[in-house]
Amino acid sequence: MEYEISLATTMAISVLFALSLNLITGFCGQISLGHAAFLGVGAYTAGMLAKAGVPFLLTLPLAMLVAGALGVIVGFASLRVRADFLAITTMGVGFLFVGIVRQQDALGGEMGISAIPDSGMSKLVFMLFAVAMAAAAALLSAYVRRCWMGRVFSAIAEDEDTVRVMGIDVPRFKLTAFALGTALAGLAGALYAQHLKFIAPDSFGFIESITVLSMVVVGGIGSVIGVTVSAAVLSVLPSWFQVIGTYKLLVYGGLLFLMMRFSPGGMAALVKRIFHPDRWGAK
Amino acid sequence: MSAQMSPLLSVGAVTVQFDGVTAISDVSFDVNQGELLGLIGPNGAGKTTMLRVITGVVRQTSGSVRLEGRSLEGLPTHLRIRRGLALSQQIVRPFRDMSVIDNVALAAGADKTVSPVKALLHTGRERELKIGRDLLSRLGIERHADESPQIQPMGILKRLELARALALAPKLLLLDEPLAGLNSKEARLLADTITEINRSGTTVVMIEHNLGEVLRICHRLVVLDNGEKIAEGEPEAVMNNATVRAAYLGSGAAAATQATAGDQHAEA
Amino acid sequence: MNHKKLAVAVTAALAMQFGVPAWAEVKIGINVPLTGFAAADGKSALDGAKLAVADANAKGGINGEKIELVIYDDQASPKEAAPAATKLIEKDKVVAGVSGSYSASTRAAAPLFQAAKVPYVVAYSIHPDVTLAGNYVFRTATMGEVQGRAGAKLSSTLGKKNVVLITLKNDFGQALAAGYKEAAPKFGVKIINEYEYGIRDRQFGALISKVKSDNPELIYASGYYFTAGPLVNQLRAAGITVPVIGQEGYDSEKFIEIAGAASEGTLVTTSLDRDSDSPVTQAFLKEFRAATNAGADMVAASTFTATSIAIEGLKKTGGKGGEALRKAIETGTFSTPIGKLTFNDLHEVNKDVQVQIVKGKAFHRHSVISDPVLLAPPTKAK
Amino acid sequence: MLFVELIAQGLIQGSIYALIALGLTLVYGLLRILHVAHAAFFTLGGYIGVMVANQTGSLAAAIVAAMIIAGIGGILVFRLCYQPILHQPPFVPLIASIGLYIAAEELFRIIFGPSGLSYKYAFLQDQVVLFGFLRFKLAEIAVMLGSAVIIGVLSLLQTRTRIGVACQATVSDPQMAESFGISLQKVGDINFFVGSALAAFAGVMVSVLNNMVEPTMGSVPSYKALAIIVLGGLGSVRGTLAAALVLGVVESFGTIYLGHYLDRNAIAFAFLILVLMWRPQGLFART
Repeated sequence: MEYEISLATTMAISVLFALSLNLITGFCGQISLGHAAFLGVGAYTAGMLAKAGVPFLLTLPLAMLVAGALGVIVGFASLRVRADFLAITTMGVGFLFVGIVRQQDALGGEMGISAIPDSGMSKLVFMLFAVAMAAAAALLSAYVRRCWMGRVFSAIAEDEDTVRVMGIDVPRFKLTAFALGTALAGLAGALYAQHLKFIAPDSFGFIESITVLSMVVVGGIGSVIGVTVSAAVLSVLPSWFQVIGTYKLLVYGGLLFLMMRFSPGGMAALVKRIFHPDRWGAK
Repeated sequence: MSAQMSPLLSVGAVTVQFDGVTAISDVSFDVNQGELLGLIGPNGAGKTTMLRVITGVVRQTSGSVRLEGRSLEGLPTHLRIRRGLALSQQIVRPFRDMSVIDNVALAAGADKTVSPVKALLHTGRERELKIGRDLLSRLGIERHADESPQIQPMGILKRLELARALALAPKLLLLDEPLAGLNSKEARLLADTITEINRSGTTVVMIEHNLGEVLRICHRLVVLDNGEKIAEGEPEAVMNNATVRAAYLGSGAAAATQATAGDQHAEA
Repeated sequence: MNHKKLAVAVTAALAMQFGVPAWAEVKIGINVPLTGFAAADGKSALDGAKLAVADANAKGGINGEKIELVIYDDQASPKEAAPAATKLIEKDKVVAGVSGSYSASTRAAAPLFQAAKVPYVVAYSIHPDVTLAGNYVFRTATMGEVQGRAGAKLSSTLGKKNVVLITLKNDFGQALAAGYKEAAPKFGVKIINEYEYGIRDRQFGALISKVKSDNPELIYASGYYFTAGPLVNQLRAAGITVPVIGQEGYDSEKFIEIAGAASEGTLVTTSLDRDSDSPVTQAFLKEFRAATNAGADMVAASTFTATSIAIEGLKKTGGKGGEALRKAIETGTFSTPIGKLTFNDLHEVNKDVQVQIVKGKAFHRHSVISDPVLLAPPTKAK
Repeated sequence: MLFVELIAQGLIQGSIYALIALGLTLVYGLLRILHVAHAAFFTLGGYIGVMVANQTGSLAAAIVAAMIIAGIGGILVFRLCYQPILHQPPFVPLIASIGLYIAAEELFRIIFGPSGLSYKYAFLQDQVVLFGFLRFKLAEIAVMLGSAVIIGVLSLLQTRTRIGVACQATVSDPQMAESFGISLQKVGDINFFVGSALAAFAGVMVSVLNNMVEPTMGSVPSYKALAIIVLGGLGSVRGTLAAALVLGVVESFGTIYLGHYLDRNAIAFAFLILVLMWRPQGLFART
């Protein structure tokens, strides 16, 4: 069972992480190519605290707090630049994070941190805990979608200038999206550190940021169910693909491309098209 | 209009320069409560820039803008809107991912979108939907309420744009070429609707090239040319003003052909 | 879930490759980076491991039972290594594990093997934490710090005092630099400057201009053949003629191919001595060339060694894993292509460091650094 | 003296960046997509270069072959991969492009092996000494001269020929092409051909400089070229050139004097972020 438990834990953490980006990119339309930095901030915060003797459950809110605070700072950058400029700026933030952590001996530098103290939970309980966190994030996402904040987010995603002339404080809403999304990424990072017990700068680099963005886009940007399913599947795909061994990344890249080429709305749109072929529009 | 009545909007000696080029030079005018004011002038006269100064998208180099006697200096766009302005944009920009009614309801929910926390804590929108439906029926497009804006013709979209602005319950409605892109019949109908909105208590400032309709419905005109105010007053008097005629006729041939071409385009 | 099917498929694929009957019983698991940036080393490592298994099977396997190698790609990433290790332990029920991968992935996998009490022999990952995971983890590589110290000694043997360090910015390079800096004062070697570069860098123009202005007597540059090849080539092209000392990361024919004529005279501290008179080493070099049509490098030799040690241990226990195998490896002495190996109480090896020099487009013996005190790996006490 | 050498090294690096980023700008200007897979043509160029050179012994033949094949590949990517999804929101082509790049990198590894290829003959490895102290490999001079010549010829074509003017106009305003009576498709073909051929030329030159091609050689250019075109103001050809050279020089000094605090990527992106916070439209944006 341990293998399945471990896979389920990985899935849950990926779902949580993907949903956190979905809040920023899917709901609020602010594309981020550096989201893994916040996973890293959460992981490092929780890892360092755990090593300092802080109990596991207490490391979680602190990881969220630190990641969320940094998220707001990056959010301020998002106020200054837009669209493709924002994409590249966030990418830069990701590289900067990795570059800075590499040089910090206090954070283990290039070597990373290993032997992170155990949470005290059994593997099964920890898995259930991670699943519960992911479920909570999914519920929160579904709620945000339904409340006024979600409506403002999707309007900002489409045309923020128009939202502004509707008297809405666009910067504050954007910052809120960044704060929420990055705090959740921090939570995912704390769970990640606890799950692998080892973290190093390269685990939070550009590739990880691209991976999580792919999960969101393949799931169907903005769709809570779509993103949940795609994050769960894509996170364990490499493990399943062991059978095709050396071809697995080729298949992964190919699938990503084909999905965008033939179903740009992601899996959510694909499913809708199959079951309601006559309805127009994806939303 | 009596001099004692304090103006709703007061533009005082506004100058705007971009990289040393003067777009607006020392322009002042007032908009009185209940008025329907036309802001006209040839292309490039600075009308849209003036509107942007009022909404805070563009910052003036000098001068002041006051709403109900309070300066709008330093306020970002959204706070100016919350003070009582509303803008209907020249190029219609509905949210295409929302239905027509959702577009209007979002604007009507201004008190719930005032802060992220408030927005997070509220889900219901019965009141906003009702306001939305009322506005749509007032503008005569309620039968399209649940459709997507993506499939609507320009005439409907112009009215949707107007409905969304009205949903903010503004004290002053700013219209940027509301009639552009409509054929003469549609333009006439929409101009009537604007008159009606004005009669029911909303002060309106309108930029418009369709002089026929402007002269028909506006109470007063302010004429800009090359960034300067060249005339102000009752429509008829303004149009008889020699400077105004020169401004329009100077580029007259071009303006006239352009207007015709525009009409043909709209009808095609 | 079709893990069963999957395992069967892997087994079948391997069986075909090695001509092993599908009812093989003794399973050894290996995690190697077959995709991603470390794929080249992963391929070498896997070739080495396969050769060790094929050798053993040709000699009758373990008590007549064939050995099966279960291979998982870990992309040199901890995130992929953890599920791979769990799967090897739990689904494939391997009796022993081998790491043919880098430090990051090995560090994620080691605690899992430790927790499951499956002996795990690590080939060439050099991070100190690996063996700290517990007493089921063994390492055949000379640790980075130790190799760094050997480098400092070599510098002084060459009579050079003023050295510039060019350090690869990853755990491998950092560990080497730390060892070098620690030992340098003992040998009167002065580090006049240190520069760092990233694993993706191939263009060193700016860095070399600066090195030139430092005017050092020797350059100690850490890296892998794919960074060291361009680096040495560009150093020489810039007219810098002082000796360059590299380490086992350079230890590949590819280094000579890439650096071309500029590679002549480059010294590397490594574990594989091509000119060794040990029959084990020579047999390995010959067999490896026959099997892969390429020359063996340090990664291949180390992974061959690690796999062989697991197999030797299993021979002693009659195919039993767990504590019996741990004890067998702990107490054994192993003749390997990289020398006679025994493990200390932290399960590190104590061995001489081989210095090879590029001469006539091939690695040849330059000298051997034999200094048990200087080259002592850490123990439990430390 | 060191100062001059660092500048020179920065310019060499910058010329390579410029060659790669130029194609990306042409594509961005026309289609408004971030074409990450562009770096695959850089790698492809390197591989074709090594193989043709090793077969024929002629570097010139290698360069021509690499540029033509990559150029045709570029057209195919435009027509088969991007054209059908142009009307989608920008992240769709972006993710498609990333997927394409991952798949391409893996294909190179599977076809040519993970450990890369080297030249059989030493091309342009001789040294040249200038002004007594500046010392270059012939290959480095070739990179700089080659970029200057190619870019010069391109800008001549762009201003002197009808189709060049059309392309240029189209980059600043995609609708303009029609008014020149040239289809967007044709301009797209040309931009992708030229852009991919330039990347392939850069690939050959880098493979000569390093005497090595490897499957992952495009991974750094894949994102750094994005940074450069953003720095240059997105879609501005001149801005891209200037940004590439500036970044080359910044990295050149940065790796020496900031290397202990930040790695090369982090230096480049720290510079990028600083610039964008100061000028959100990029260093050399026209407005």
